[in-house]
Amino acid sequence: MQIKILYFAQLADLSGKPEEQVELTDPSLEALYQSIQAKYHFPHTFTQLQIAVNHQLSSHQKPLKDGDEIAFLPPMTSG
Amino acid sequence: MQIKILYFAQLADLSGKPEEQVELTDPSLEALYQSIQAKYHFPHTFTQLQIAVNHQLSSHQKPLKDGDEIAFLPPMTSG
Amino acid sequence: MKFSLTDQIIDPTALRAKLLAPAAGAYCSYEGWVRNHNEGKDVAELHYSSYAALAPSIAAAIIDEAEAKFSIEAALVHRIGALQVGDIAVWVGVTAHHRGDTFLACRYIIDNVKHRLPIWKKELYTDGSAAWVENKHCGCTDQANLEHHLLHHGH
Amino acid sequence: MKFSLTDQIIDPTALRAKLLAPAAGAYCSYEGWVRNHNEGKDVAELHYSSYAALAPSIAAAIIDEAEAKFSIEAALVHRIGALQVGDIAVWVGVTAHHRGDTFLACRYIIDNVKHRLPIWKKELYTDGSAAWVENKHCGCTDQANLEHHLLHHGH
Repeated sequence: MQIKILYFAQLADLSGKPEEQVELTDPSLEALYQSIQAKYHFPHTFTQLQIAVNHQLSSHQKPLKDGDEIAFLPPMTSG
Repeated sequence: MQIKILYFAQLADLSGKPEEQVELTDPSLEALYQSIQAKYHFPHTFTQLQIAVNHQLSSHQKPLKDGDEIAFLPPMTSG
Repeated sequence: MKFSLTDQIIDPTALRAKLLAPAAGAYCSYEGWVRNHNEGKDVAELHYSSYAALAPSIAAAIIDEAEAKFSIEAALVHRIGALQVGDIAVWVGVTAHHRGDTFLACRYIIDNVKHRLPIWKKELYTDGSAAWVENKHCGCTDQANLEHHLLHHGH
Repeated sequence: MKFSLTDQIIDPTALRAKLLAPAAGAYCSYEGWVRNHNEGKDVAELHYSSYAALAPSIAAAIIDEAEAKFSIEAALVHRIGALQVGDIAVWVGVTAHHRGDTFLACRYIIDNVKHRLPIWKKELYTDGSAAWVENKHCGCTDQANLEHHLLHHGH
Protein backbone atom coordinates (compact mmCIF):
# COMPACT_ATOMS: atom_id res chain seq x y z
CA MET A 1 0.00 0.00 0.00
CA GLN A 2 0.95 3.65 -0.55
CA ILE A 3 1.33 5.81 2.55
CA LYS A 4 2.13 9.51 2.72
CA ILE A 5 4.17 10.57 5.75
CA LEU A 6 4.02 14.19 6.90
CA TYR A 7 6.97 15.60 8.84
CA PHE A 8 6.80 18.51 11.27
CA ALA A 9 9.25 20.45 13.40
CA GLN A 10 12.37 18.51 14.33
CA LEU A 11 11.26 15.55 12.20
CA ALA A 12 11.05 17.79 9.15
CA ASP A 13 14.51 19.19 9.87
CA LEU A 14 16.07 15.74 10.35
CA SER A 15 14.39 14.13 7.35
CA GLY A 16 15.03 17.21 5.25
CA LYS A 17 11.53 17.10 3.77
CA PRO A 18 7.96 18.04 4.69
CA GLU A 19 6.49 14.77 3.42
CA GLU A 20 7.25 11.61 1.51
CA GLN A 21 5.47 8.66 -0.12
CA VAL A 22 6.38 5.15 1.00
CA GLU A 23 5.32 1.70 -0.19
CA LEU A 24 4.51 -0.65 2.70
CA THR A 25 3.23 -4.14 3.35
CA ASP A 26 3.23 -4.10 7.19
CA PRO A 27 0.17 -2.16 8.46
CA SER A 28 1.83 -1.37 11.84
CA LEU A 29 2.39 2.28 12.71
CA GLU A 30 5.15 1.24 15.09
CA ALA A 31 7.03 -0.68 12.36
CA LEU A 32 6.69 2.32 10.04
CA TYR A 33 8.02 4.66 12.69
CA GLN A 34 10.94 2.38 13.52
CA SER A 35 11.99 2.33 9.86
CA ILE A 36 11.99 6.11 9.50
CA GLN A 37 13.46 6.61 12.97
CA ALA A 38 16.45 4.45 11.96
CA LYS A 39 16.77 6.19 8.59
CA TYR A 40 16.64 9.79 9.88
CA HIS A 41 17.89 9.35 13.46
CA PHE A 42 14.75 10.74 15.04
CA PRO A 43 15.36 11.12 18.78
CA HIS A 44 11.82 10.22 19.93
CA THR A 45 10.59 6.81 20.87
CA PHE A 46 7.30 5.71 19.30
CA THR A 47 5.36 6.30 22.50
CA GLN A 48 6.71 9.82 22.92
CA LEU A 49 4.91 10.82 19.75
CA GLN A 50 1.27 11.41 19.03
CA ILE A 51 -0.12 10.04 15.79
CA ALA A 52 -2.40 11.65 13.26
CA VAL A 53 -4.02 9.62 10.51
CA ASN A 54 -5.66 11.63 7.73
CA HIS A 55 -5.49 14.79 9.86
CA GLN A 56 -7.14 13.27 12.92
CA LEU A 57 -5.49 12.10 16.12
CA SER A 58 -5.29 8.35 16.18
CA SER A 59 -4.38 5.54 18.52
CA HIS A 60 -0.92 4.03 18.16
CA GLN A 61 -2.54 0.69 17.30
CA LYS A 62 -4.53 1.75 14.25
CA PRO A 63 -3.71 -0.42 11.23
CA LEU A 64 -2.48 1.49 8.20
CA LYS A 65 -4.44 1.33 4.98
CA ASP A 66 -3.71 2.32 1.44
CA GLY A 67 -3.72 6.07 0.84
CA ASP A 68 -3.39 7.08 4.50
CA GLU A 69 -1.59 10.30 5.39
CA ILE A 70 0.36 9.73 8.58
CA ALA A 71 2.00 12.27 10.87
CA PHE A 72 4.18 11.47 13.86
CA LEU A 73 3.91 14.44 16.21
CA PRO A 74 6.67 15.38 18.63
CA PRO A 75 5.61 16.89 21.96
CA MET A 76 3.93 20.19 21.18
CA THR A 77 5.55 23.44 22.21
CA SER A 78 3.01 26.08 21.27
CA GLY A 79 2.41 29.32 23.14
CA MET B 1 -13.07 67.04 71.33
CA GLN B 2 -13.70 67.93 67.68
CA ILE B 3 -14.13 65.02 65.26
CA LYS B 4 -14.67 65.19 61.51
CA ILE B 5 -16.83 62.40 60.07
CA LEU B 6 -16.50 61.49 56.39
CA TYR B 7 -19.47 59.91 54.62
CA PHE B 8 -19.25 57.70 51.55
CA ALA B 9 -21.69 55.93 49.27
CA GLN B 10 -25.00 55.10 50.91
CA LEU B 11 -23.99 56.91 54.11
CA ALA B 12 -23.37 60.10 52.12
CA ASP B 13 -26.76 59.74 50.42
CA LEU B 14 -28.62 59.15 53.70
CA SER B 15 -26.84 61.89 55.68
CA GLY B 16 -27.09 64.25 52.71
CA LYS B 17 -23.50 65.43 53.19
CA PRO B 18 -19.94 64.29 52.44
CA GLU B 19 -18.67 65.21 55.91
CA GLU B 20 -19.51 66.95 59.16
CA GLN B 21 -17.84 68.18 62.32
CA VAL B 22 -19.11 66.91 65.68
CA GLU B 23 -18.22 67.77 69.29
CA LEU B 24 -17.83 64.66 71.46
CA THR B 25 -16.87 63.67 74.98
CA ASP B 26 -17.16 59.86 74.63
CA PRO B 27 -14.04 58.47 72.79
CA SER B 28 -15.89 55.31 71.64
CA LEU B 29 -16.23 54.75 67.90
CA GLU B 30 -19.22 52.53 68.55
CA ALA B 31 -21.03 55.24 70.53
CA LEU B 32 -20.31 57.76 67.78
CA TYR B 33 -21.64 55.38 65.11
CA GLN B 34 -24.78 54.64 67.13
CA SER B 35 -25.55 58.33 67.39
CA ILE B 36 -25.23 58.97 63.65
CA GLN B 37 -26.94 55.69 62.79
CA ALA B 38 -29.99 56.78 64.81
CA LYS B 39 -29.92 60.27 63.31
CA TYR B 40 -29.62 59.24 59.65
CA HIS B 41 -31.14 55.75 59.71
CA PHE B 42 -28.03 54.03 58.42
CA PRO B 43 -28.86 50.38 57.70
CA HIS B 44 -25.52 48.92 58.75
CA THR B 45 -24.62 47.62 62.17
CA PHE B 46 -21.33 48.85 63.60
CA THR B 47 -19.59 45.54 62.92
CA GLN B 48 -20.69 45.50 59.28
CA LEU B 49 -18.57 48.59 58.67
CA GLN B 50 -14.87 49.05 58.39
CA ILE B 51 -13.34 52.05 60.11
CA ALA B 52 -10.76 54.52 58.87
CA VAL B 53 -9.11 56.99 61.22
CA ASN B 54 -7.12 59.75 59.54
CA HIS B 55 -7.20 57.86 56.21
CA GLN B 56 -5.91 54.59 57.60
CA LEU B 57 -7.88 51.46 58.40
CA SER B 58 -8.35 51.12 62.13
CA SER B 59 -9.66 48.67 64.68
CA HIS B 60 -13.19 49.20 65.94
CA GLN B 61 -11.80 49.71 69.47
CA LYS B 62 -9.48 52.64 68.79
CA PRO B 63 -10.25 55.56 71.13
CA LEU B 64 -11.11 58.80 69.38
CA LYS B 65 -8.92 61.83 69.93
CA ASP B 66 -9.31 65.49 69.17
CA GLY B 67 -8.94 66.33 65.48
CA ASP B 68 -9.49 62.79 64.17
CA GLU B 69 -11.10 62.29 60.78
CA ILE B 70 -13.31 59.24 60.96
CA ALA B 71 -14.92 57.27 58.14
CA PHE B 72 -17.38 54.41 58.53
CA LEU B 73 -17.05 52.28 55.41
CA PRO B 74 -19.91 50.15 54.08
CA PRO B 75 -18.98 46.87 52.41
CA MET B 76 -16.98 47.74 49.31
CA THR B 77 -18.43 47.08 45.87
CA SER B 78 -15.64 47.99 43.50
CA GLY B 79 -14.94 46.31 40.18
CA MET C 1 2.70 54.15 39.12
CA LYS C 2 1.12 50.80 39.80
CA PHE C 3 -2.33 52.09 40.78
CA SER C 4 -4.56 54.89 39.70
CA LEU C 5 -8.12 56.05 40.07
CA THR C 6 -9.50 57.77 37.00
CA ASP C 7 -12.72 59.43 35.89
CA GLN C 8 -11.71 58.92 32.24
CA ILE C 9 -12.36 55.94 29.98
CA ILE C 10 -9.84 53.17 30.73
CA ASP C 11 -7.65 52.29 27.74
CA PRO C 12 -6.38 48.72 28.16
CA THR C 13 -4.12 49.00 25.11
CA ALA C 14 -2.14 51.86 26.65
CA LEU C 15 -2.01 50.20 30.06
CA ARG C 16 -0.82 46.90 28.59
CA ALA C 17 1.94 48.71 26.68
CA LYS C 18 3.44 49.97 29.96
CA LEU C 19 3.94 46.38 31.14
CA LEU C 20 5.86 45.20 28.07
CA ALA C 21 9.30 43.87 29.03
CA PRO C 22 11.69 41.68 27.01
CA ALA C 23 12.18 39.25 29.91
CA ALA C 24 8.43 38.72 30.41
CA GLY C 25 6.92 35.68 28.71
CA ALA C 26 3.39 35.76 30.07
CA TYR C 27 0.70 38.42 30.41
CA CYS C 28 -2.69 38.01 32.05
CA SER C 29 -5.21 40.80 32.29
CA TYR C 30 -8.63 41.14 33.84
CA GLU C 31 -11.31 43.71 33.09
CA GLY C 32 -14.58 44.29 34.89
CA TRP C 33 -17.19 45.56 32.44
CA VAL C 34 -20.48 47.33 33.21
CA ARG C 35 -23.22 44.83 32.41
CA ASN C 36 -26.68 45.76 31.15
CA HIS C 37 -28.37 43.84 33.95
CA ASN C 38 -27.89 42.78 37.55
CA GLU C 39 -30.09 40.55 39.66
CA GLY C 40 -32.95 40.79 37.22
CA LYS C 41 -32.92 44.57 36.76
CA ASP C 42 -31.94 46.46 33.61
CA VAL C 43 -28.96 48.67 34.34
CA ALA C 44 -28.74 52.06 32.61
CA GLU C 45 -25.64 53.45 34.30
CA LEU C 46 -23.34 52.94 37.26
CA HIS C 47 -21.90 55.58 39.56
CA TYR C 48 -18.70 54.65 41.34
CA SER C 49 -17.56 56.75 44.29
CA SER C 50 -14.30 56.29 46.15
CA TYR C 51 -12.55 57.22 49.34
CA ALA C 52 -9.69 58.78 47.41
CA ALA C 53 -7.50 59.45 50.44
CA LEU C 54 -7.53 55.79 51.43
CA ALA C 55 -7.70 53.86 48.12
CA PRO C 56 -4.05 54.29 47.02
CA SER C 57 -2.58 52.78 50.19
CA ILE C 58 -5.01 49.84 50.04
CA ALA C 59 -4.26 49.24 46.36
CA ALA C 60 -0.51 49.44 47.00
CA ALA C 61 -0.85 46.89 49.80
CA ILE C 62 -2.77 44.47 47.54
CA ILE C 63 -0.22 44.79 44.73
CA ASP C 64 2.68 44.42 47.18
CA GLU C 65 1.09 41.26 48.56
CA ALA C 66 0.68 39.82 45.05
CA GLU C 67 4.27 40.69 44.11
CA ALA C 68 5.52 39.07 47.33
CA LYS C 69 3.51 35.87 46.78
CA PHE C 70 4.27 35.52 43.07
CA SER C 71 7.12 36.48 40.72
CA ILE C 72 5.20 39.14 38.83
CA GLU C 73 4.80 42.79 37.93
CA ALA C 74 1.29 44.18 38.26
CA ALA C 75 -0.74 47.29 37.61
CA LEU C 76 -4.29 48.26 38.57
CA VAL C 77 -6.65 51.02 37.47
CA HIS C 78 -10.16 51.70 38.76
CA ARG C 79 -12.65 54.05 37.16
CA ILE C 80 -14.86 56.38 39.22
CA GLY C 81 -17.80 58.58 38.31
CA ALA C 82 -20.57 57.76 35.84
CA LEU C 83 -20.08 54.64 33.72
CA GLN C 84 -22.15 53.35 30.81
CA VAL C 85 -22.89 49.75 29.85
CA GLY C 86 -19.76 48.24 28.30
CA ASP C 87 -17.34 50.60 30.06
CA ILE C 88 -14.38 49.15 31.91
CA ALA C 89 -14.79 49.65 35.66
CA VAL C 90 -11.54 48.00 36.70
CA TRP C 91 -8.43 46.78 34.87
CA VAL C 92 -5.68 44.53 36.21
CA GLY C 93 -2.55 43.60 34.23
CA VAL C 94 0.12 41.12 35.33
CA THR C 95 3.34 40.00 33.66
CA ALA C 96 5.74 37.24 34.66
CA HIS C 97 8.28 34.82 33.27
CA HIS C 98 5.71 32.02 33.33
CA ARG C 99 1.97 31.83 32.96
CA GLY C 100 0.95 30.17 36.22
CA ASP C 101 1.96 33.14 38.33
CA THR C 102 0.15 35.61 36.07
CA PHE C 103 -3.19 33.88 36.54
CA LEU C 104 -2.80 33.42 40.29
CA ALA C 105 -1.63 36.98 40.88
CA CYS C 106 -4.25 38.56 38.62
CA ARG C 107 -6.98 36.68 40.45
CA TYR C 108 -5.47 37.51 43.84
CA ILE C 109 -5.51 41.20 42.97
CA ILE C 110 -9.05 41.41 41.62
CA ASP C 111 -10.47 39.28 44.45
CA ASN C 112 -8.86 41.53 47.03
CA VAL C 113 -9.80 44.69 45.17
CA LYS C 114 -13.44 43.64 45.30
CA HIS C 115 -13.36 43.23 49.07
CA ARG C 116 -10.87 45.83 50.18
CA LEU C 117 -10.59 48.77 47.78
CA PRO C 118 -12.78 51.60 49.20
CA ILE C 119 -15.00 52.10 46.17
CA TRP C 120 -18.77 51.82 46.04
CA LYS C 121 -21.14 51.22 43.16
CA LYS C 122 -24.59 52.77 42.74
CA GLU C 123 -26.74 51.15 40.10
CA LEU C 124 -29.15 53.32 38.14
CA TYR C 125 -31.84 51.26 36.45
CA THR C 126 -33.75 51.86 33.24
CA ASP C 127 -36.97 52.20 35.28
CA GLY C 128 -35.54 55.31 36.99
CA SER C 129 -34.81 53.64 40.34
CA ALA C 130 -31.35 53.34 41.86
CA ALA C 131 -29.62 51.25 44.52
CA TRP C 132 -26.33 50.89 46.34
CA VAL C 133 -25.79 47.25 45.62
CA GLU C 134 -23.95 45.26 48.23
CA ASN C 135 -22.51 41.82 47.97
CA LYS C 136 -24.25 39.23 50.06
CA HIS C 137 -21.31 38.89 52.43
CA CYS C 138 -19.58 41.18 54.88
CA GLY C 139 -17.12 43.62 53.34
CA CYS C 140 -14.51 42.64 55.88
CA THR C 141 -11.07 41.83 54.59
CA ASP C 142 -11.30 38.11 55.11
CA GLN C 143 -12.95 35.43 57.14
CA ALA C 144 -10.37 35.66 59.95
CA ASN C 145 -10.98 39.36 60.23
CA LEU C 146 -14.72 38.80 60.22
CA GLU C 147 -14.38 36.27 63.02
CA HIS C 148 -12.22 38.74 64.91
CA HIS C 149 -15.05 41.23 64.67
CA LEU C 150 -17.61 38.71 65.78
CA LEU C 151 -15.54 37.67 68.79
CA HIS C 152 -14.85 41.19 69.92
CA HIS C 153 -18.25 42.71 69.36
CA GLY C 154 -20.57 39.87 70.20
CA HIS C 155 -22.42 40.43 66.95
CA MET D 1 -14.44 32.26 14.18
CA LYS D 2 -13.16 31.23 17.57
CA PHE D 3 -9.71 30.09 16.48
CA SER D 4 -7.20 31.20 13.94
CA LEU D 5 -3.59 30.65 12.99
CA THR D 6 -1.87 33.73 11.62
CA ASP D 7 1.53 34.70 10.29
CA GLN D 8 0.74 38.36 10.99
CA ILE D 9 1.32 40.36 14.19
CA ILE D 10 -1.44 39.60 16.69
CA ASP D 11 -3.48 42.68 17.65
CA PRO D 12 -5.05 42.08 21.08
CA THR D 13 -7.07 45.31 20.89
CA ALA D 14 -8.93 44.15 17.79
CA LEU D 15 -9.42 40.63 19.16
CA ARG D 16 -10.76 41.95 22.47
CA ALA D 17 -13.24 44.18 20.63
CA LYS D 18 -14.85 41.14 19.02
CA LEU D 19 -15.71 39.74 22.45
CA LEU D 20 -17.49 42.84 23.74
CA ALA D 21 -21.08 42.06 24.75
CA PRO D 22 -23.47 44.07 26.91
CA ALA D 23 -24.34 41.06 29.06
CA ALA D 24 -20.71 40.25 29.83
CA GLY D 25 -19.32 41.59 33.09
CA ALA D 26 -15.90 39.97 33.15
CA TYR D 27 -13.05 39.63 30.66
CA CYS D 28 -9.82 37.71 31.19
CA SER D 29 -7.12 37.50 28.57
CA TYR D 30 -3.80 35.73 28.36
CA GLU D 31 -0.89 36.45 26.04
CA GLY D 32 2.30 34.47 25.55
CA TRP D 33 5.17 36.79 24.66
CA VAL D 34 8.50 35.90 23.07
CA ARG D 35 11.10 36.30 25.82
CA ASN D 36 14.71 37.36 25.24
CA HIS D 37 16.04 34.30 27.05
CA ASN D 38 15.24 30.68 27.79
CA GLU D 39 17.10 28.26 30.00
CA GLY D 40 20.14 30.47 30.17
CA LYS D 41 20.44 31.23 26.44
CA ASP D 42 19.82 34.58 24.74
CA VAL D 43 16.97 34.24 22.27
CA ALA D 44 17.14 36.22 19.01
CA GLU D 45 14.03 34.88 17.28
CA LEU D 46 11.49 32.07 17.39
CA HIS D 47 10.11 30.08 14.49
CA TYR D 48 6.73 28.49 15.04
CA SER D 49 5.57 25.79 12.66
CA SER D 50 2.15 24.16 12.72
CA TYR D 51 0.24 21.18 11.43
CA ALA D 52 -2.32 23.44 9.82
CA ALA D 53 -4.67 20.62 8.74
CA LEU D 54 -4.99 19.38 12.34
CA ALA D 55 -4.75 22.51 14.50
CA PRO D 56 -8.28 23.92 13.89
CA SER D 57 -10.08 20.79 15.05
CA ILE D 58 -7.88 20.52 18.16
CA ALA D 59 -8.41 24.19 18.98
CA ALA D 60 -12.16 23.86 18.48
CA ALA D 61 -12.22 20.88 20.82
CA ILE D 62 -10.34 22.79 23.53
CA ILE D 63 -12.66 25.79 23.26
CA ASP D 64 -15.75 23.56 23.22
CA GLU D 65 -14.52 21.83 26.38
CA ALA D 66 -13.96 25.17 28.11
CA GLU D 67 -17.39 26.46 27.06
CA ALA D 68 -18.99 23.23 28.32
CA LYS D 69 -17.21 23.38 31.70
CA PHE D 70 -17.73 27.10 32.29
CA SER D 71 -20.30 29.73 31.33
CA ILE D 72 -18.07 31.66 28.97
CA GLU D 73 -17.33 32.79 25.44
CA ALA D 74 -13.75 32.30 24.28
CA ALA D 75 -11.43 33.03 21.39
CA LEU D 76 -7.91 31.88 20.59
CA VAL D 77 -5.26 32.98 18.09
CA HIS D 78 -1.81 31.48 17.57
CA ARG D 79 0.97 33.04 15.54
CA ILE D 80 3.19 31.01 13.23
CA GLY D 81 6.34 31.85 11.30
CA ALA D 82 9.23 34.04 12.50
CA LEU D 83 8.64 35.94 15.75
CA GLN D 84 10.81 38.59 17.39
CA VAL D 85 11.33 39.22 21.10
CA GLY D 86 8.22 40.91 22.50
CA ASP D 87 5.87 39.52 19.85
CA ILE D 88 2.67 37.79 20.93
CA ALA D 89 2.86 34.06 20.17
CA VAL D 90 -0.58 33.16 21.50
CA TRP D 91 -3.64 35.12 22.65
CA VAL D 92 -6.65 33.83 24.58
CA GLY D 93 -9.69 35.96 25.44
CA VAL D 94 -12.60 34.90 27.62
CA THR D 95 -15.78 36.72 28.65
CA ALA D 96 -18.45 35.70 31.15
CA HIS D 97 -21.06 37.08 33.48
CA HIS D 98 -18.74 36.63 36.43
CA ARG D 99 -15.00 36.70 36.91
CA GLY D 100 -14.33 33.26 38.39
CA ASP D 101 -15.26 31.46 35.19
CA THR D 102 -13.12 33.75 33.06
CA PHE D 103 -9.96 32.90 34.98
CA LEU D 104 -10.65 29.18 35.11
CA ALA D 105 -11.58 28.94 31.44
CA CYS D 106 -8.70 31.10 30.22
CA ARG D 107 -6.25 28.94 32.15
CA TYR D 108 -7.93 25.75 30.95
CA ILE D 109 -7.56 26.87 27.35
CA ILE D 110 -3.92 27.96 27.49
CA ASP D 111 -2.87 24.89 29.50
CA ASN D 112 -4.48 22.61 26.93
CA VAL D 113 -3.16 24.61 24.00
CA LYS D 114 0.37 24.13 25.32
CA HIS D 115 -0.03 20.36 25.40
CA ARG D 116 -2.39 19.64 22.56
CA LEU D 117 -2.26 22.25 19.80
CA PRO D 118 0.05 20.90 17.05
CA ILE D 119 2.51 23.77 16.94
CA TRP D 120 6.26 23.60 17.51
CA LYS D 121 8.77 26.23 18.50
CA LYS D 122 12.33 26.49 17.24
CA GLU D 123 14.53 28.85 19.21
CA LEU D 124 17.25 30.78 17.36
CA TYR D 125 19.89 32.11 19.74
CA THR D 126 22.05 35.21 19.52
CA ASP D 127 25.14 32.96 19.24
CA GLY D 128 23.81 31.56 15.95
CA SER D 129 22.73 28.20 17.30
CA ALA D 130 19.16 26.91 17.24
CA ALA D 131 17.09 24.25 18.98
CA TRP D 132 13.67 22.65 18.96
CA VAL D 133 12.88 23.15 22.61
CA GLU D 134 10.72 20.54 24.23
CA ASN D 135 9.03 20.67 27.56
CA LYS D 136 10.40 18.27 30.12
CA HIS D 137 7.26 16.13 30.06
CA CYS D 138 5.54 14.01 27.44
CA GLY D 139 3.40 15.90 24.95
CA CYS D 140 0.53 13.53 25.52
CA THR D 141 -2.88 15.00 26.14
CA ASP D 142 -3.02 14.25 29.83
CA GLN D 143 -1.79 11.88 32.46
CA ALA D 144 -4.53 9.34 31.79
CA ASN D 145 -3.62 9.27 28.12
CA LEU D 146 0.05 8.91 28.99
CA GLU D 147 -0.75 5.97 31.26
CA HIS D 148 -2.81 4.45 28.48
CA HIS D 149 0.26 4.65 26.25
CA LEU D 150 2.48 3.13 28.89
CA LEU D 151 0.09 0.26 29.51
CA HIS D 152 -0.34 -0.58 25.85
CA HIS D 153 3.21 -0.19 24.69
CA GLY D 154 5.21 -1.39 27.65
CA HIS D 155 7.35 1.71 27.42
